[in-house]
Amino acid sequence: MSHASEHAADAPAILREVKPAVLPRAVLVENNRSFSWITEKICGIIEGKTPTWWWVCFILACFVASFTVAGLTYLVATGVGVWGHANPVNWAWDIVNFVFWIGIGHAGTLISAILCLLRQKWRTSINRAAEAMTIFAVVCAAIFPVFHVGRIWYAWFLFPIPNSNIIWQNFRSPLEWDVFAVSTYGTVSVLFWYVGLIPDLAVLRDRFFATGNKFRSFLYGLFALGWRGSNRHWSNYEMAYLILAGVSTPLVLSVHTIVSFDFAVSLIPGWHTTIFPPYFVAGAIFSGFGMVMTLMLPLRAIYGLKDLITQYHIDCMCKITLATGTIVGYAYGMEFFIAWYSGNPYEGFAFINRAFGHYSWAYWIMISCNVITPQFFWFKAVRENTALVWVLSIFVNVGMWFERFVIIVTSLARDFLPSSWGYYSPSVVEIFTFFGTFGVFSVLFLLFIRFLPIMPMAELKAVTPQADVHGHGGTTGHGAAEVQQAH
Amino acid sequence: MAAQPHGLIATFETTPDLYHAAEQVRDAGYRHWDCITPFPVHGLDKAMGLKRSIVPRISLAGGITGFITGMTLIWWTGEVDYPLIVGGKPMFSPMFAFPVSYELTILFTAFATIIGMLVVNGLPRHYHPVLKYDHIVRGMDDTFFIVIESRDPRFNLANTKALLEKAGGKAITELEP
Amino acid sequence: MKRKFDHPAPSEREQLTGPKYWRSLDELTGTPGFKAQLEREFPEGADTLDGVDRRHFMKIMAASFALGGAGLAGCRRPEKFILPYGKSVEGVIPGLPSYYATAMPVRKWAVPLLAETHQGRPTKLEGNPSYLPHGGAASLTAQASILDLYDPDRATAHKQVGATISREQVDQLLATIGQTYGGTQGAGLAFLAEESSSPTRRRLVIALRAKFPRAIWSEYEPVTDTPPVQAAQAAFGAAVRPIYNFKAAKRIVSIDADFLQAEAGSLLYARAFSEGRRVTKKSDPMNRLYVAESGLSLTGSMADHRLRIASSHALAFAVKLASAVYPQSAEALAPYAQGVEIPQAWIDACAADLRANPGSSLVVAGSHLPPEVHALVYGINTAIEAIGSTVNFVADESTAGVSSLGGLATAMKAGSVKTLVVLGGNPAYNAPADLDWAALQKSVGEVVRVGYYADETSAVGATTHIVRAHYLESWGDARTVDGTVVPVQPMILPLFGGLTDIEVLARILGETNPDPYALVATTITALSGAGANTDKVMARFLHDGVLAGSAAKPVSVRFNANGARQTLAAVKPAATFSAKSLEVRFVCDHKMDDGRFANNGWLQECPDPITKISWDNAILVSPKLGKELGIYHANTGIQVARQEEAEFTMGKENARVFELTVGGRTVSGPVHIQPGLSNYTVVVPLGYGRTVTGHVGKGAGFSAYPLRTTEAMHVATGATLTDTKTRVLLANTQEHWSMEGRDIVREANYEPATMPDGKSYQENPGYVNTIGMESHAPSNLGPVGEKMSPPQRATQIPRGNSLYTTPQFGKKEDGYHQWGMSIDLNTCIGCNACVVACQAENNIPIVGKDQVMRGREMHWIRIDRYYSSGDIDGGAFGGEGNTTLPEEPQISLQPMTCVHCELAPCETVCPVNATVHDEEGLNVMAYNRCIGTRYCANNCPYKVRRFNFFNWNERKLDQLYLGPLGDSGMPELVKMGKNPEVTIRMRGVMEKCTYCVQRIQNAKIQHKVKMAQAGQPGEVRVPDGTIKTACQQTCPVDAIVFGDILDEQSDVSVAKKREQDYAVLGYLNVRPRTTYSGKLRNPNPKMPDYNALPMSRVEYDRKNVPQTHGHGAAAGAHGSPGNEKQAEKKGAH
Amino acid sequence: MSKLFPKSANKLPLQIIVYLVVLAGIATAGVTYYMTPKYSRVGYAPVQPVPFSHAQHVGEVGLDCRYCHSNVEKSGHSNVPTAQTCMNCHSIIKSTSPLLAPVRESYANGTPVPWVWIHQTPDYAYFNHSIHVNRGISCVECHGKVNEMDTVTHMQPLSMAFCIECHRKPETRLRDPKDVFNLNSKRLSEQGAEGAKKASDFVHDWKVKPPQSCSGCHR
Repeated sequence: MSHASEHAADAPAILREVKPAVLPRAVLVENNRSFSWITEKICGIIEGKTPTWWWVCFILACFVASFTVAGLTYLVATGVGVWGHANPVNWAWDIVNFVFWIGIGHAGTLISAILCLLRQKWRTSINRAAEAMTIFAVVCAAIFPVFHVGRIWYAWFLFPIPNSNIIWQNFRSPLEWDVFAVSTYGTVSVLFWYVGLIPDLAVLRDRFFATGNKFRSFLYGLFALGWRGSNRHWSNYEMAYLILAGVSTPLVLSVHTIVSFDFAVSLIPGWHTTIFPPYFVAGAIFSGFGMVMTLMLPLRAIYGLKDLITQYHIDCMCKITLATGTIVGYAYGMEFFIAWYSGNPYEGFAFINRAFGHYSWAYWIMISCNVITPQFFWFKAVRENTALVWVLSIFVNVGMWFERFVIIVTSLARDFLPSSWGYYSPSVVEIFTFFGTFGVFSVLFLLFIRFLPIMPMAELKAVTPQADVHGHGGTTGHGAAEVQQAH
Repeated sequence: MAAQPHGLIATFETTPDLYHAAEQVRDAGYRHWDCITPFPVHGLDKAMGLKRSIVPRISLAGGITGFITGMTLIWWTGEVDYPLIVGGKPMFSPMFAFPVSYELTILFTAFATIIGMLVVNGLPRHYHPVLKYDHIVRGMDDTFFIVIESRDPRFNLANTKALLEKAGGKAITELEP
Repeated sequence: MKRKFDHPAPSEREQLTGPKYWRSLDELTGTPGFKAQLEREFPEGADTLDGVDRRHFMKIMAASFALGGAGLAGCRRPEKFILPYGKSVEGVIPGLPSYYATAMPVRKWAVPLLAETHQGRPTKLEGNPSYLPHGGAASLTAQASILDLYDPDRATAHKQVGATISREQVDQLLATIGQTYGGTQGAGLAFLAEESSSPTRRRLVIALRAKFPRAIWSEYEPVTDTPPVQAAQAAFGAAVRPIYNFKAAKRIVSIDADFLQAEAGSLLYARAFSEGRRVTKKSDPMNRLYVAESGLSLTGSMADHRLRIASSHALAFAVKLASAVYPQSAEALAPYAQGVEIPQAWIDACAADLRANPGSSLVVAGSHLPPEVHALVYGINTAIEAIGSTVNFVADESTAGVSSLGGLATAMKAGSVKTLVVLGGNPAYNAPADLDWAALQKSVGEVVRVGYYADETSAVGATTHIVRAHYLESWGDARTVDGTVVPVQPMILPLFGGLTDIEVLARILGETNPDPYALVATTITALSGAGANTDKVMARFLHDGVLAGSAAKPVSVRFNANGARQTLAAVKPAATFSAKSLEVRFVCDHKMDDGRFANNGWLQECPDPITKISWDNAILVSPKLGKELGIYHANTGIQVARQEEAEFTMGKENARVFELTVGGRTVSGPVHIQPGLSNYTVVVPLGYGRTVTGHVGKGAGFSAYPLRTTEAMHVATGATLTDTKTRVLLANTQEHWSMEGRDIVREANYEPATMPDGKSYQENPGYVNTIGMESHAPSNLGPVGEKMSPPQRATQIPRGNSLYTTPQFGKKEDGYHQWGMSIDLNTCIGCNACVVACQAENNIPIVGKDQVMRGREMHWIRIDRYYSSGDIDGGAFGGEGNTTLPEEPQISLQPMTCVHCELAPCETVCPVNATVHDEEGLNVMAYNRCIGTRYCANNCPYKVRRFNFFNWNERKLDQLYLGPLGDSGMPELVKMGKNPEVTIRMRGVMEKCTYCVQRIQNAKIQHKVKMAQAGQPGEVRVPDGTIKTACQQTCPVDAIVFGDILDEQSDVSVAKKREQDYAVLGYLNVRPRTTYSGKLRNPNPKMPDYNALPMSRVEYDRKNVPQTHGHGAAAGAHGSPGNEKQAEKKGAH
Repeated sequence: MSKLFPKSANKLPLQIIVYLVVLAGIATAGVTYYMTPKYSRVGYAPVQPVPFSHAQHVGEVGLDCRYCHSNVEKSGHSNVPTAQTCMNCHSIIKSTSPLLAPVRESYANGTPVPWVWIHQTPDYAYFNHSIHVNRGISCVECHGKVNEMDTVTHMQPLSMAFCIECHRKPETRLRDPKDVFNLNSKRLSEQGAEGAKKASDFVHDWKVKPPQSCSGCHR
């Protein structure tokens, strides 16, 4: 529509009188909210008094997070033995949790980057929170590979730092690739998120200054870098943002590809399979959207953001979940087919064992959560039932955790030599450590929603009708909510 | 400081107003002027006569540096400095060097992009006359401004003010330096 | 590499001045400084053992270095000190080990050993290669015995009624006993001793009897490992015992005899047996082993034909076999086999085989079997002309004049014993229950206990506990099973002032010179013949470690059928058994022996080779009995792998606890289902359930001694099992028993089947290559690599079909050797000696039962044990074959350790280059670089990498989870035993077999040094045979060969060139440097249980070859005749 | 708002960056210098219980290294002499010197003289003296000119880098085997073209291939 309008401006005068039929446009911000309504709404969350529920949640989250802190302290003080690992299962919950959290993180990047590239404007309302989720998920994820090593005080061996032992890293190891992939991912995600925050921080800087809160104004101002909304800046800024989105997209794909290489490059039956990279990426998107819904739907309800996170958004996310869930289901099937078709008895056994062996319970939890659950999203009625969507999204999260568990643990527990077969069960320490990461995540997320704009105001405003420079969007930038849409 | 003001600032209520005003200022031949908007206004670059950003070129340079860094690091450490036989794999192969080089490409691109953007924009710049404007808070919210700086050779307090008024600017004010 | 230190002749000074200690310590003992140092190093009293002066690594030499306290010299680093000797010590070069000959006495025999010492600390034991029959091998317990020397829980002080007494007081006490009873001719004095082969002790006992004719001298051993002399007395009219010559035996029948493990001389026999078993080329003969046994022993696991019979039916078996071998006797013997079902066809075919090989067949009966069985076996051996060829008899006077424990007990009950001297042993723990030894011992006025540990016997009414010296602290002598006299030479002064048995006896006797060295020297001089020079004889004796020409001479015997028949006179009819009336077979435990090694962590942690249970014993029951007892656990809904033999919940064997009742006596213990057992025989290993023992042995297993009575020491009948409804977790190191039809252990029959199928060794010596994925895939080496010679393959690493070109070893950095190993599965008997040898050599920690249950045992080499029955069902799902446990499994044993892959998957994945290849083809592990991601262990297809989940070396095993809140540090005593050549690993690092890299490097260095000094510095290649890995060196059957594969003449190259050499999981293209020689079985086609294919091969075919269901002939190259053969087998039963 | 940040604030970011860069540089240099063996070991010269002067014994009296360190050619460990070795001479020379009291005491009653250990390798690194001195590597390469030291001082870092450097290029360090214990001798490579030729012949004829992978030193 806007495309048509632009030309209309240069068209002969007569044509200006002819109003072309307006194509129905998805409403991204409902009820024709004004710019200042958006600002007020989003800044209001930060500026308002801290709600009691926030304190309750925060304290609860801190308590839960303390499990992780305690678990890791105990681990470092005592040894990896406090976890349930043993030969042959030398990786278990640690790496399961790592992949799980990294996967969750991916939806955030995906929403902000890929959708940005694809000009999917509906992303604007959720991308900030999704990116925050990415970062916090990467934080939670990074805990595990860092702490799962036997001698964490030598973890710096992983980085190519010159030293008097003159020995370097093994760049043939997928784990070394992981080091670079995850740290790049973390860094770029933070940068991308921060770049997106700069204009909004400037808003908060000025608003706090206006209300006389100089301390907070100073803090926000420090990080706003003196942003002043200059269009010359916006021009470079938008370009930089686009490039960041552009590099984030291959990044997000590469990160989970490399994570999947941890398994695909090895030779353990059930790991050694070329389908892993796409399958992991699809799984990551799947789990990521699951987590976005799990987080955003309650926020939407609590803060009354129904006009910003519209049914359209939920619909889109449900559909992506459905699509990626089906891809994942396809991959499950394909693994079996390839295992059978390869004629490799070890490979064949690994998959039969997954489905029917000692860990079959985990396998079937995975199948029901990942393959069956998303099929409900075929139905519009389901997609429109927010509560149900939320419940289903939790199933997705559970299912994806089990997927990693199934891949990692069942493959290791039953590999080549039956003499070394074993059974892994987690210790209390790792259960609590993992449980605690939800606390860590929540603490970070609560701090985020309390102190940072949970939606990109500038971007939201840019997708409102009144942002259109040719006046087709709305009556006025200051239009009150009650003013009806012009068309 | 009674001396030369920083410039003139005019307020516009809507994006179309701003857009048209910007076109007029552009056509009047000003160079040191700016629009202040709470969000990136689509098409305004054209209206202001801005050229395509050079940030992508910086990014490209960063990316190439990253890739070369990765490949060189891996080649040098594995093939030159301390060759070790690991799993019967070659001392160096672009195959296994690729993932790390790829990640470094992205990392360096991101750094280059952001640093490039900030440098090109002259940020961080915490002090700026525009930010001293009383109503700047609205400029971050829902109002649009055009600032024409006094260092512009065409700047003339009266003429410029007239131009802004003609373009529909309201509350035209001099900005302290 | 090993060399013996040539002891200089004793100086005159020694001759004059009483005490004589170990030769090379002699000079040391003269220096007060050394004594002071010893005192500081080995303080008396265990409570100070944990030591304040903590040293971190064992690199530090014993007497030449010590690290000072924790004080810091500035902020740079802790200040450490070098503490040189005050006076130079002859022959001691700090940094170089010395080797001395000694021997470990075991009951009536001994294992000759060579001890490696570092500055006076023995650190490792090897078999003494001078004793040729053992060829330098040592047994499992010999390997582990060094740990006892450094056991912090050993008795550390002489005690009298709880108070510590000095050595002088001990001497005084012993002298007093001698004086007191000298007047009574010994009346009231009694001795209870362990069995011993020591000539010196024998000499002293004779002297004792002369001096105290009324004193009682009794000997007791809870388990018997030599055949009863009364059987020989009856059969031959002479006190003789058999010595078998398995090397000459082509056909061997074992009647409940575990001669590879439990019999005296098992080391010798295992070695000889393997020589008849080893097949390196087609023309090599292979022996055939028939075993009829109740339990599943290591010998049984090697059997070509195995018959499960109750031990009580061994007589019936022997009778039937005798009848078949010598039909003339059938009629007379028939009554003794009545009521016992033994498959006649089995006996007939077996007997025919024996008869067909006269002079090269042998029948062996278990020592625990009653004399009548042995008498019959002597008859059979006479009939098959075995005597003089495959079995010889030597005089056995060890039982002359020795009272039994029962005799002593009677005297004690009668109150006629006033003073009892208990030399070693542990009767309070292991005496027959009907004697109620504890009470008896308490009733004696004075009990002088000479014991290594303050154990059960010391705890019940021992008035005096005298610390007994470890054999590595003792002067003594012993005889090997063939009678050869070997020295027991101390490596170190007694750490806690212990006495040896001979010293105790000498002091009681009031010998003028009770110094044990003098006692031994006297004996040896006498044994060497008249006029021998003591100094020369002793120097030679100690240097060689054997007394030349001292082996017992075979005596000629004549079988006396009538005499033998008399042994049958008292035989009662054989019992029949059912679930309500079971037979109990008490066996000497594989590791604990009779309980003497209960506090030995290496042995406790070493898994039983058959059950794979460590740290515990269990009541072993057959699968059939298991079903009848209702402990046969349910399957999972869909069975994807074969039924597990035990209930593994959460990966831990969760065994049910049953009460085992025999004759009103009850013990309770966990039940473990053990395939291969006689249906209603319950096997109970002895040696566990020690009540008074150290930290290690506490709580390990249950004691079965309370069930034993004088009448039923080894086999009891009429037992019942009752479920207590409780459960106990067992540390089982191998969860799954089936190979699942995989090509892991590749087997073939030695001879072609009646219908040749091309799968036997004789038809196709390269049969290993027809199994596995490699058999139908392009060669991993590629066409180029296939044409290369083995050394070329080792250095050039042909790329094969790989995407990558592989770096060659043939570059500038190339090594002059390429190491490789070959393991012969055909001779491996699964004795576990390699496991503990490796543990001793490489400072491998123990982790405790709890951690073993979790699967964190640290052994670098393990013996995988698989059962196969051929019953496996082709498909993964369900099928009866997958859901039943085999009752008659074939056993395949496979030592598994790091195979040093050339294209090692572990290396590829290590992010920090902590595990890489060296230029000589070793897959090396740099502990100090390892950060512990454990990725390598995941990616190891052989699962041989071991991770230090905790700081095993620094933490107490019961405090692992306490972290920093627990005690830290290794006891000083334990530190002494560590190998200074190997790094002690800290927590958080991975470790694994290194091919004993320390031995390789030292050998290379020593060779280069030698050649440089000899003016041939270019000769840098170490000659073949110089380097032996710890496992190889101790292997009694020489199953392991290690060496340089660049040298085409080396043993390992020769072994690898053999056609039956294969790489486990070869299809993965990891190119392991350790390859295996396929296993062979040699079944008799005429036997009813003949299988045309080994069961593992049948299972492989069933799993991997499309089922042909009766169209076997059409099955093509990978046809599956196993199915028919299986059917035949089933039909035969 | 700008009222919050003074004009000078605009210069701060750049200044901070410059400071950070400088600081990081200093920190890196500091760590590289102070935390590596080059600093932490070299120069270590503890006070010994007996002020034994190598300069006097070797440099002036002319004792061979092997007189005291008698097993260096046989053993991996170069032994520190026993008190008896000292007493061979000092029972006659300076037999009453109070400085030698610990040695006499040690000789008399065996109490070891607690020499402070200077050249330590880490516990996980195995260094063997015999192979080095028998194949052309002089004491001086690692220990420096001990013959000129009154107090033995740690001269080389003895870090892995130090070891590897030589193992990669043995020809640069080799000496004529007869010069190994002559601490004043020159390396072959320092003896001009002829020496360099000798060095490369040495490497070839003696098959000198020092290990560069882990197993050479770490077991």
